Amino acid sequence: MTTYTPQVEGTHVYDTGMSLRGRALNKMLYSLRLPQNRELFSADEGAYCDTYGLNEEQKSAVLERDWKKMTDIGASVFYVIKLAAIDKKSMQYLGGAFTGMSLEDFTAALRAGGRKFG
Amino acid sequence: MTTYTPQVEGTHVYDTGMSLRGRALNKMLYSLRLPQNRELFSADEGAYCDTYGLNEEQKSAVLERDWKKMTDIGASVFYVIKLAAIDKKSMQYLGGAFTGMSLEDFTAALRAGGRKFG
Amino acid sequence: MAEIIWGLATSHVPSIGAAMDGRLNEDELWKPLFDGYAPAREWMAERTPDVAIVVYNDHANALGLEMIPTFSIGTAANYPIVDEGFGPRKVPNVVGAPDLSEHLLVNLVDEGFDMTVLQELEVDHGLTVPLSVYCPEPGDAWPCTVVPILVNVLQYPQPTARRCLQLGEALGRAIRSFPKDIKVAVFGTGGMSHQLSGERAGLINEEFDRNFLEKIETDPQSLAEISRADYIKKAGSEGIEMIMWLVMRGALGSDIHRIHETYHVPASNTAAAMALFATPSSEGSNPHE
Amino acid sequence: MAEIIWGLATSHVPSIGAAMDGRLNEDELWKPLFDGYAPAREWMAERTPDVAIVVYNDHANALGLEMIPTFSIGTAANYPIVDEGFGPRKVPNVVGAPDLSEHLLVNLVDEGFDMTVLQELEVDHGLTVPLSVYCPEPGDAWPCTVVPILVNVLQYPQPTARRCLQLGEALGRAIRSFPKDIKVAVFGTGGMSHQLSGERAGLINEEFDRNFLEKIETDPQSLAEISRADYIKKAGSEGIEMIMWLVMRGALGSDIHRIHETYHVPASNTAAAMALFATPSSEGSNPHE
Ligand SMILES: [Fe+3]
Ligand SMILES: [Fe+3]
Repeated sequence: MTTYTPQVEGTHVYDTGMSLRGRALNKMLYSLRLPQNRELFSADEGAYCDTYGLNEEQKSAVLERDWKKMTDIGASVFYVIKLAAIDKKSMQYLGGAFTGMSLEDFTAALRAGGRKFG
Repeated sequence: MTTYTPQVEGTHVYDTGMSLRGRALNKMLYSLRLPQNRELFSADEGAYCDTYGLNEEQKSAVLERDWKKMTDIGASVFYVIKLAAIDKKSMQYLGGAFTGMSLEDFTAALRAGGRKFG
Repeated sequence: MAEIIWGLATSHVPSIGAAMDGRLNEDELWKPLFDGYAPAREWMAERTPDVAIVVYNDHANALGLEMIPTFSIGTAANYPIVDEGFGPRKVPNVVGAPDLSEHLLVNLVDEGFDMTVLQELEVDHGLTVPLSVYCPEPGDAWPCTVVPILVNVLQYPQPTARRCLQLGEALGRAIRSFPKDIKVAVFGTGGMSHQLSGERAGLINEEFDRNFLEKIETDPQSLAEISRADYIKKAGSEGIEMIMWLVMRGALGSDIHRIHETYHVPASNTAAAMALFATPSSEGSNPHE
Repeated sequence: MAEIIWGLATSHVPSIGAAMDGRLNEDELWKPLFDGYAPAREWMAERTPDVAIVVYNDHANALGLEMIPTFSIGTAANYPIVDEGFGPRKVPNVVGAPDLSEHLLVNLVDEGFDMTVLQELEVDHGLTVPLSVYCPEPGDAWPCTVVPILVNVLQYPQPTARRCLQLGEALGRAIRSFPKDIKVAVFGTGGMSHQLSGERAGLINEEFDRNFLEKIETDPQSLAEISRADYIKKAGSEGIEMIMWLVMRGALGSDIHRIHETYHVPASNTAAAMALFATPSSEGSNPHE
């Protein structure tokens, strides 16, 4: 297989391959934009994941709120945000989770002008 | 308003204007591709139309099976076919209804090489 | 590198599928058409592709009218058969070729074609009838994987015929640059002249069709110059489907020759045709598999 | 004929919307950004468009990942505000301009842009935050109708930066050929540098942003030459959004000048900017309405 997707260290580049891999997970996360689904999810997270046919890896990433893992296995970050919203977690909190930094350190880095690379 | 859509005598050219006008009607007809919706529709056609917010003109065209009217007011012919399928009406039957010909005459015209224009 | 081993242009009228499914080969209405398919099927059966790229249009079955892409490409691993309103057609599910899809997608976007990516797609008669024209008895599985390429022909403005030919040319370049030794067939589907609704319903224009059938081989540029309005006027509001043949034609390149063709009226309310074209790579492909 | 009276480039970060909705103008974090908006807002308030063409991307809110169009255009009469996961943003619904949409659609398709037509669309922060940047207190209704033009920036391959500039050039021609005397503003939205996930999350590249901010006026061709991969590498996986500014820039034409700009770090996890450009038609438009 040829993939043209640029490999950039430390960066997820969401492409058709990621989309294929994360299909069930993304469908489940996308469903959380609807209030009635958010209720159903919160009532029984595991059963809700099963309805959407998540495999074990996807399901445990969701149940354990392994944010980094979700994005590594094909979840679109824009869908992950919908799950974080249910938990009332901010984008900065997610930034910390993705980078292994504390919320405070991550926020401080942004206020100091952002993180620099390359 | 400028519309670029070619006006061809005797022909519906489905465009964004027709789509806008036929929105509710088309949504209702599209729903009939699902077996459970076909059952709901058949159980109470009028109520089903109301669920989809059809206006009086749209609703009566459906209830009276005014096939020509449906296509005149913005229904896509591909959706009208789904309603005809419920009634077990053929494409040739629809052709007759659209042209004011009998099923037999319309079918005979096709077998004789089709209808000629211009 | 990948090779294009043939191109098939064919109508995709649902009733052709229904007639095949009902084994109506000997029915007086269908016999002339199915007899016409026979020699082409024989030739194709000796030259089997790994992947079929099927250029077609959805008929408001899988895609709603809320969102209408001009050109789209499937990138899925599987394409289930859609229920068009009377239960899904009883043919095998269609297996995708995601690697080739991705390759084509990136190359087409790089050439400035603004493709819509369909990660999920249920396929209707527009795709499955042409597969049956190629392979009438697939058994449990189609003999090749499929990349669907969809064209908006339902809603004005359709892409111009010229743009379809250009898409085909870019598609041909993209196929030939795929770095695997696979054999590819390209299907252009739809047409010929027909109009389903309106007072002109039942329109057939054999003269227009015959010219199109000839020029699709010898002078596709002349067909690319025909305006959308003229396709609709002359071939009917649904006859404009035949612009999809130009995508196939563009992909095949300049050096082709016709193996077989057939033209028949009517298939349901439509004029139906099939034309099969060989490329320089046709004979290299497993002629005696 | 229609005239383009200004172009606005602006980030569309959701937290900017939340801060405006929460009236945080004086909050120390937001004050510098909102102070930066003030002179531009004053200038725009004296030159009110009839229609805003907003080039933006949906953030997997209204459109699923099953179907991703490269370029799409709304043709609806109304665009409701989408629920992004915590209830719809409390701003007025967006009223469309179907006549202008149809005009743009046909002209763009005729020029070979393979648009997807959205007859229904709920709009997310990508569209509503820029409207609020223009008009912070809309009351019950936005002061103009809207034509949304959407660009795929979420899934590789995005359109090239060059293709975005070309779309803008064609869009400009299409707007100016609309046969009604209306005033049009064009919004290019998204950016600047940011990356939401991965180990590089929190990336800001002020040098890249500053160059982009300058060249968007003076040398858009140089920005059109930057590859997708370089946008992602240098501006972050979501920073590639700024290719949408090039659509706006292409529409404005060559004879523009900058009225105002502001650059601020951070807005949420993003570098945020705004740049406002006048055209030769700016001064003809109701300066003292
Ligand atoms: Fe068709
Ligand atoms: Fe954005």
